[in-house]
Amino acid sequence: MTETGTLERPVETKAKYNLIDCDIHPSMKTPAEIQPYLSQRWRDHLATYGGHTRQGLSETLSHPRMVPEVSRVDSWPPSGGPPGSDLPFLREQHLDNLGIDIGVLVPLRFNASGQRHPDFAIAIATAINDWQVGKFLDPEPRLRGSIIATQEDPANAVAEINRRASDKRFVQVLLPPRSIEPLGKRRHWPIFEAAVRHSLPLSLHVGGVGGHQATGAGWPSYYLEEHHSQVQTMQAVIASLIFEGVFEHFPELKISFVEGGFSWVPSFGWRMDKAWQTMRDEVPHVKRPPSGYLRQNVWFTTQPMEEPNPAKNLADTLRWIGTDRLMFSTDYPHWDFDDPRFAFKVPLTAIEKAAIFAGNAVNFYGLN
Amino acid sequence: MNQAVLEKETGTEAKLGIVDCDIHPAFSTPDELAKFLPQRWRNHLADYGQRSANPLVGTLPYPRMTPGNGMRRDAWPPNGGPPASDLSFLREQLLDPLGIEYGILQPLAAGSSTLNQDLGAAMCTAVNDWQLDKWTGPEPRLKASISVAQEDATAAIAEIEARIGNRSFVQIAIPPRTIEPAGRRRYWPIYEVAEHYDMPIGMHSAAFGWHTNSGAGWLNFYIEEHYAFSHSLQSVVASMVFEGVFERFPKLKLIVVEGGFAWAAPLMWRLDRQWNRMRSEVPHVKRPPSEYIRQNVWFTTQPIEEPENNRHLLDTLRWVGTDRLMFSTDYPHWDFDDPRYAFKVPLSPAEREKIFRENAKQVYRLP
Amino acid sequence: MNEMIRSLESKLGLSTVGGIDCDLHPASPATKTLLPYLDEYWRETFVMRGVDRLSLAMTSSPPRAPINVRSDWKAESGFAGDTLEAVRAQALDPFGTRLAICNVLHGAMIMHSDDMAAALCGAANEWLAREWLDREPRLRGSIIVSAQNAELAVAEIERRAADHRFVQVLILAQNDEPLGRRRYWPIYEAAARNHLPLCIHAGGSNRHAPTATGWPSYFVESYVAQASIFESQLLSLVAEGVFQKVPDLKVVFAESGFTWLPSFFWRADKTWRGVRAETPWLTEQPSDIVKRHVRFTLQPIEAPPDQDALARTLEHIDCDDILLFSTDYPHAQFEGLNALPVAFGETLAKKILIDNPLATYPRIAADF
Amino acid sequence: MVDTAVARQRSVLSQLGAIDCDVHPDAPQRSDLLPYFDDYWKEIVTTRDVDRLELTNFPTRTKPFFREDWKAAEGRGVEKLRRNLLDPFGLKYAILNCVTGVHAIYDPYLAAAVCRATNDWLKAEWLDRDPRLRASLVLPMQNPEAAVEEIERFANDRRFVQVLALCMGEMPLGRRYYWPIYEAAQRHGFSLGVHAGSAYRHAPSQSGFLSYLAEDYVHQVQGFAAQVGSFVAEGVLGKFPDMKIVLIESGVSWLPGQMWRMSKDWRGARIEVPWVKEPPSALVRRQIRMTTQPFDAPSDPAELERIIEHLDADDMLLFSTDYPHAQFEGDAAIPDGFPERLIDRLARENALATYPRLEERP
Repeated sequence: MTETGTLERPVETKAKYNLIDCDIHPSMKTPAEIQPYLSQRWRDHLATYGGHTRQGLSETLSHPRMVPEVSRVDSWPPSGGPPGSDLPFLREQHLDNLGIDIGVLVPLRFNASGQRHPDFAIAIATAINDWQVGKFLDPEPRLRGSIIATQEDPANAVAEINRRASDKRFVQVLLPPRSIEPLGKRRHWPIFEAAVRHSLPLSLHVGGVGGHQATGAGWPSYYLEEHHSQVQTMQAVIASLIFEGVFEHFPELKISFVEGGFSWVPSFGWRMDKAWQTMRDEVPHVKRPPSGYLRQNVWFTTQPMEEPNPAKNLADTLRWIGTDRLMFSTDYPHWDFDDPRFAFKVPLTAIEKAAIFAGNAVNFYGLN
Repeated sequence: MNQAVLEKETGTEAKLGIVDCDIHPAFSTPDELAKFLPQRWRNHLADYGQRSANPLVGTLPYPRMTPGNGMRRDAWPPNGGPPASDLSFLREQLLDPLGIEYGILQPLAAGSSTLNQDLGAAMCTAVNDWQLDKWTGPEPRLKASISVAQEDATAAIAEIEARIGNRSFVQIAIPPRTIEPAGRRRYWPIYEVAEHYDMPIGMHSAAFGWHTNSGAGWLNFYIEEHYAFSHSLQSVVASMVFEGVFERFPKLKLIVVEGGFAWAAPLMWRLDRQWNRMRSEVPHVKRPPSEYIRQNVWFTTQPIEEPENNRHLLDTLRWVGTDRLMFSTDYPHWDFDDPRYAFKVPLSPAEREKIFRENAKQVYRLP
Repeated sequence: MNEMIRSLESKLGLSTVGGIDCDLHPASPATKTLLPYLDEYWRETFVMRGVDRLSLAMTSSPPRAPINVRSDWKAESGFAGDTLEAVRAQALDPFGTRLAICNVLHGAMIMHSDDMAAALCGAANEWLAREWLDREPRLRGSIIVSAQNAELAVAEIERRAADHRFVQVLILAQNDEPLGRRRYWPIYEAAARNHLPLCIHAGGSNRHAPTATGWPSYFVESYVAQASIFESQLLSLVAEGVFQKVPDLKVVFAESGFTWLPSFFWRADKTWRGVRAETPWLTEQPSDIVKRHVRFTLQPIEAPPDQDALARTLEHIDCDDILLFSTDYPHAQFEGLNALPVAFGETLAKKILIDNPLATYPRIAADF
Repeated sequence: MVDTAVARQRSVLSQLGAIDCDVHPDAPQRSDLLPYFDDYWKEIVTTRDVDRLELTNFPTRTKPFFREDWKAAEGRGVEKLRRNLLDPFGLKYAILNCVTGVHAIYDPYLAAAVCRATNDWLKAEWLDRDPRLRASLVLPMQNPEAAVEEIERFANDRRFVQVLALCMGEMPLGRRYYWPIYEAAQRHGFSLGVHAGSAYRHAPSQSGFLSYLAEDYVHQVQGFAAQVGSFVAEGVLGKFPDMKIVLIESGVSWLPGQMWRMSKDWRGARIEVPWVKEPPSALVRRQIRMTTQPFDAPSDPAELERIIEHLDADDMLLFSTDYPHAQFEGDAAIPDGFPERLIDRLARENALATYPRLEERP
C-alpha cells in the first residue's frame, strides 16, 4: 500500500465546499410518479406485470428491514408521502439543517438492472434519469444526479451514458453490485470504457438482484446477516475488477463503493496481495499488487460508520486505508443515517476532516 | 408390458447409410490435448487445471453407473485407453457394423464451461484442432463440431470464423447450461454468425453449469440428474423462442442433442397456450412458439423414451413431426441407442429415411 | 353451467351439485389484514418494521398478470376473488360446485426467517378459517406451511388438524432443495398421520434460478418453466423413497399441467431400469409409484385445441384415477365455464369431478 | 535466513510442545479407502468409478498451493509428516483435517459411506501410527442423521477432537437443520471446525462464479464471514455454549471489522433476533476461534499487534501451519510481529481450552 496513484491529487481545502453528502436517497410520493416518464407501452406493462426480478417477492426485498421504508422515523414529510419524496422538506431537514453544499442522489426504486425483461429495464432506467432531472435537479442546484444504467445490457447502458454525459449535473454512473456475473467480466467493459471517455466515475451502492444467494454460504435467515452480506458483495466486486484486469486496462477509471462500510478494506487488501503473490502466474495481466489498485482507483463512502470498541481502533483503519480514499455520506433518509457532527468518534485533523467531508469528493466527481 | 416385443418392419433393413448425430470422442491419455495448446496454457493447466462450476476436480459429483463416467462396458478398446479413444476400434464397433455413413463428433468437457474465459477459448481451439488431427483427417465419415466459449461472444466468433472454411466442421457446439438462458441478447452475435454461414447450433446435454441442475434445487441422485438434462434443453428452447431469437434470425438452426424428444409435444402445447395468454409481455414474438420450433429446431433421438405401450410413441412422432428428428447413438455411453432396436414401433420407409439419414443430411448440409 | 357437468347431472342423477373443485384461489390477504391473527410480538415488530405495509406478493405469481386474473372475473380493485360474494357468484354457483378447496398463495411460504414464515402461515390459515370457511359451508381449506423448517411446519399441521375443514397441506413447487430430501420427511409424516394429502402448488421462492440455464427474461417463460420444476419434484419424491417411507402419503400437484406426464413416465422408467442400483429401495418403476400416490389438478390443460391429442395423451397416461377437477379460479385457464373439455368423456369426467377427489381427500369423503 | 525473533519463537514452540491445529493429510484415493467400505459400497464405488474426490477450490495439482521443500521430502503418509512437520517443529499434537470432495457429493448415503471410510482410514493409517496425531471427524453435512451416527460411533475415541464442515455448503451452518449435529458434538465435547472450501452448491460470490483460482481463494473469507453471521444470528452460540467453533484456514484480520459492523447492526436490528442477548462481538470472542495460517497480515510486522488488539481476545487464536500448504517459509509459522506475551497461549493453551477432548488419554 505504498504506491501513490496517478489519480491522487493533493487535497485542497475548498472554501467553496465544506460538506458533500455522497448518498441521498430520493423517492416518489407514490409509485405513479414514474408514469409521466414512461411511454404508454411500458405504463401498461408495469400495470400488468409489475417488476420481474431475480428474487421471490415481486414488490419487496426478501429480508424485511427494521423500520418502514428503511427510514428514520422523523424523516416522513409533514405533507405526506414517504421520506425523501418531498423536496422542500428534504431541503429543510437535510440540506439546510446540516449545511450540505452538494448532495448526490442515489435513486434505488424500480431497480433497472435487476429487471429481467431487457426492454423494460431500459425504459425504467431512462425514466428514472428523467425523473431525477424533473423532480430534483431542475429545482434544486445543490443536488446532483446519478446515471442509472442497465448493467446486464452493456450496449444500452453505454447508450444511456452517452445520452446523459453532456448534462454536467449527472456526476456518476450508478451500478448495482449484485449482478448476474462479477462486475469485472469483459462483457461489462464497454460500460467502463464509456465512463472513462466521459470522465464519469462509477458508483456502486449496496443492493441489486443478481439471482445469486446472498452469501457464498447460502441464504441467511435474518436481515442482521443480510445487511452484513453487503460487505461481502463489495469485496467480490473489488476482487473481480482487480483480478480481471479492469484497472490495468482502464487506469483512469474511478469507482466509489457506497454504503458498504470500509473497515474491511485493509485486511481484504492484504489477503488479495498475498493470494496474488502466490498465484500471479495465473493472472499475468494483473501487474501490480492488488492493494495498489485500491489506492489508485477506489474510493469508499463512510456510512454506515463502523463503531469499534474502543473507538480509537478506527484510527488504525483510517491510516491503513488512507483518509484520501474516504468520502462522507449520510444515507439520508435511511434508518442507519450518519450525522456529520457525530459520525466520527475518533479525532481527525483539520486536513483529514476537510478531505473526508468535501475535498475527496471534489476530486472524485471532478466538481472543480 | 406385454406389447414390449419389437414391433418393427423386418424386411426393410436396406443398405441405407445412417447419420449418427452424437458420438463422443475421447482422449487416449489425459494429456493428449496438451500438444494442441500453446505453452502458456499448458503451464497453466498443469498448475491450475480447468476450473468450472463443477465442485470436483476431474470427477462428476453424480457418479455414473459404470466406470469411465458411464461407459458401455464393451466399449473399452482392446488396445487400452478409454472408450471411443481408439479410431480403429470405433470403426470396428460402431461405424462399420451399424452402417454409419456419417458420424457427428460431440466432444464434451471442452472450454465452454471454463471459468477462466481465456483458457476456455484456448481449450476450444485445441479441441477443434484435435478433432481434425485425430478423427476427421484419418476418417472422413466423421464430422466435427466447432467448440466455442460462448460466454465470450467475441472469442467465440473469432473461432467460428477461423473454422468456417473447413467442411469437416458441420455445427457449432454450445452447452445448454450457460450463464444466462440461451436466448439472452449477449449470445446473439454468435447466432448472427451461425445464421450467416448456415451452421447449425448443436446443444448437447451438459453435466454442469452455473446454476442448480433443477429449478427445484440440487438433486440427490443420478437418476434425477439424468432426467433433469432434458429440462435444461427445454429451457433453451423456451428461452430462444421468447427472447425472439428465431424472429430475429429466422434461418438459424438449433439441434437439441441427447435430451430425448417426447417432451417436445407437451412443451409446444404449453408454450403456445401461455404465449396466447401473455403475448402482451412479449410482443416481439409474433407467431405461436410451436411454429418457430417446427421451423428452426431439431431433436436427436437418444435417449429415446420408451412407453409401456410401444405404439404410444407413434402419437409422439406425429406430434413432434418426423421431419424434426435425427437419429443418434450417444456412443460409447451406457444408455446408447442401437439403430436396429431403438424404435420399437413401425416406421414407414419414408419416415425411417428421414429420421436416420435425410433430416441430418439436410440440417448439417452433408454431401 | 358447464355443458359436460349439466349432461352428467341429468344422466347420473347428481341432482344437487356438480363436482369438487380442488384448486380455487381466494385473493391473498394484504399483510395488514393478517395483523389481528398474529401474536403480540409479531404485531409489534411488523408495525415497527413496516412489514404490515409491504406487499408480500410473489414474483412467481404477479397478482395482476393476465394468467392470474381472468378479465371477466376482474373486480374494480384490479384483482379477482377478493370477496366471498365474488367467489360465490363466479366460482361456486355457476359450476354447481359442491365443495371447493381454497389454496391461498401467500408470500408467507417463502420468507427467509423460519419463525416469521411460520407466524405468517399460521395467520393466513387462521384468516382463511375465520373469513372464509366460517362464512361459506361449500369451502374447504389448505393448511399453508413453509417447508424450510419442517419442525415448525409440523407444528402448524398439528395445530390445524383438529379443524376438519382443512383437507390438505400446501407447499410451493420451488423451495431451497428438492422436496424428496430427508429434511422434508417429517412434514409428510405429519400430513399422512392426519389424513391430509400434500398439495404442491406452482410457484416458489426463487432462491435460485428457476431453470438450470439461469434466469428467464419473461414471466411467461418462467411460467412455462414451472412444468420442469414439477417434473424434478416428482422424480425427487420418487427417487428419494418418500413413498416407501410414508406409504399413506398422497400428493396433489396443483396448477402443474399434466400433459407432460407420458414423456416423464417413458423416460423415468427407462432410466430407472438402467440405474436402479443407485436407489435400491425403488423396487417398482417410477410410473407405477406416481399412479398410486400422486394426483394432478385439471387446470391448466396444456394441449392443442384439437381434442384428439388430449384424448391420446390421456390414453398414454393410462390412469383414470390421476386427475382432480379444478377451475384454478380466478386464473385465466379457460373461457366461460368450459373447465372440463369434452375429450374426457362422461365416465372419466365423473371420476375427475367427484370420485377421484373423494378417493384423494379422506376428510372430504367423510363429509359425504 | 533465520532471524533471532523467529529462532526464539521456534525454540519456544518446541519447548512448549505446540499444538498445530491445521494439518492436512494426503487426500485418500479410492484404493486407500476400499478396505474400509462394506461390500455394497465397495461394489458401488468400483462400478460407478467413485475415485478422486477433490474440491475445485483446492486442486492438488496447483503447485503454488504447496511448499516445494515439503513436497520434495522422501516418504509418504505418517513417515513424511514426521520428517517435515512433527519432529522439526517439536509438536505435541497435530490435528489432521482431511478436506476432500466428499462435501460436494449429492447422494446423502454415498456421502455418509465415504465419510465413514475416511474416518476409519484416518484412524488406522494415521492416528494409530503416531501418538502425536489427532483428527477431525469428516461428516456428511448433507445427511444430519448419518452425521450424528458418525459422531456417536467415534465418541469414545478421544483422538478425534472436532467435527469438520466446509465454509460454503448447501446452507449457512447456523440453520436449525444442522442443530442435531451440534447437539451431539457438544454432548461429546467435540468442537466444530469450519474449513475453507465450497461445495459449489451456488456461486461463491453474490455476483456469480469467479474467473480465477486466486480470486476464488480470496473469496473464502466471505464464506467464513457469512458463517459467523449465521452462527450469531441463528442463535447457535447461545444454544450450544460449550461447543467452540474453529475457523480453519480462514484468515484472521477480517474479523475485527465484521465484529464492529455486526455489533452496530445488532443494536438496530436486535428485535429481529430476540434470542441474541449480547453484542455479537462478545459472543464471537467467547466462542469462535481461528487458526493463524493464513493470517492475511499487513506487510509491516509492527502493524500485526494492532490487529491483535482489535480482536481483543487473547484466547481466540490457535497455532497452525496449514501443512503442507505454502503459507510461510522455513519455520516462520508464527506471523511476524506476533506479540511475544501471547505466544504461549497461541501455541498451546488456547488449543487446550478449545478442544476439551485433547488432553484426555486416547
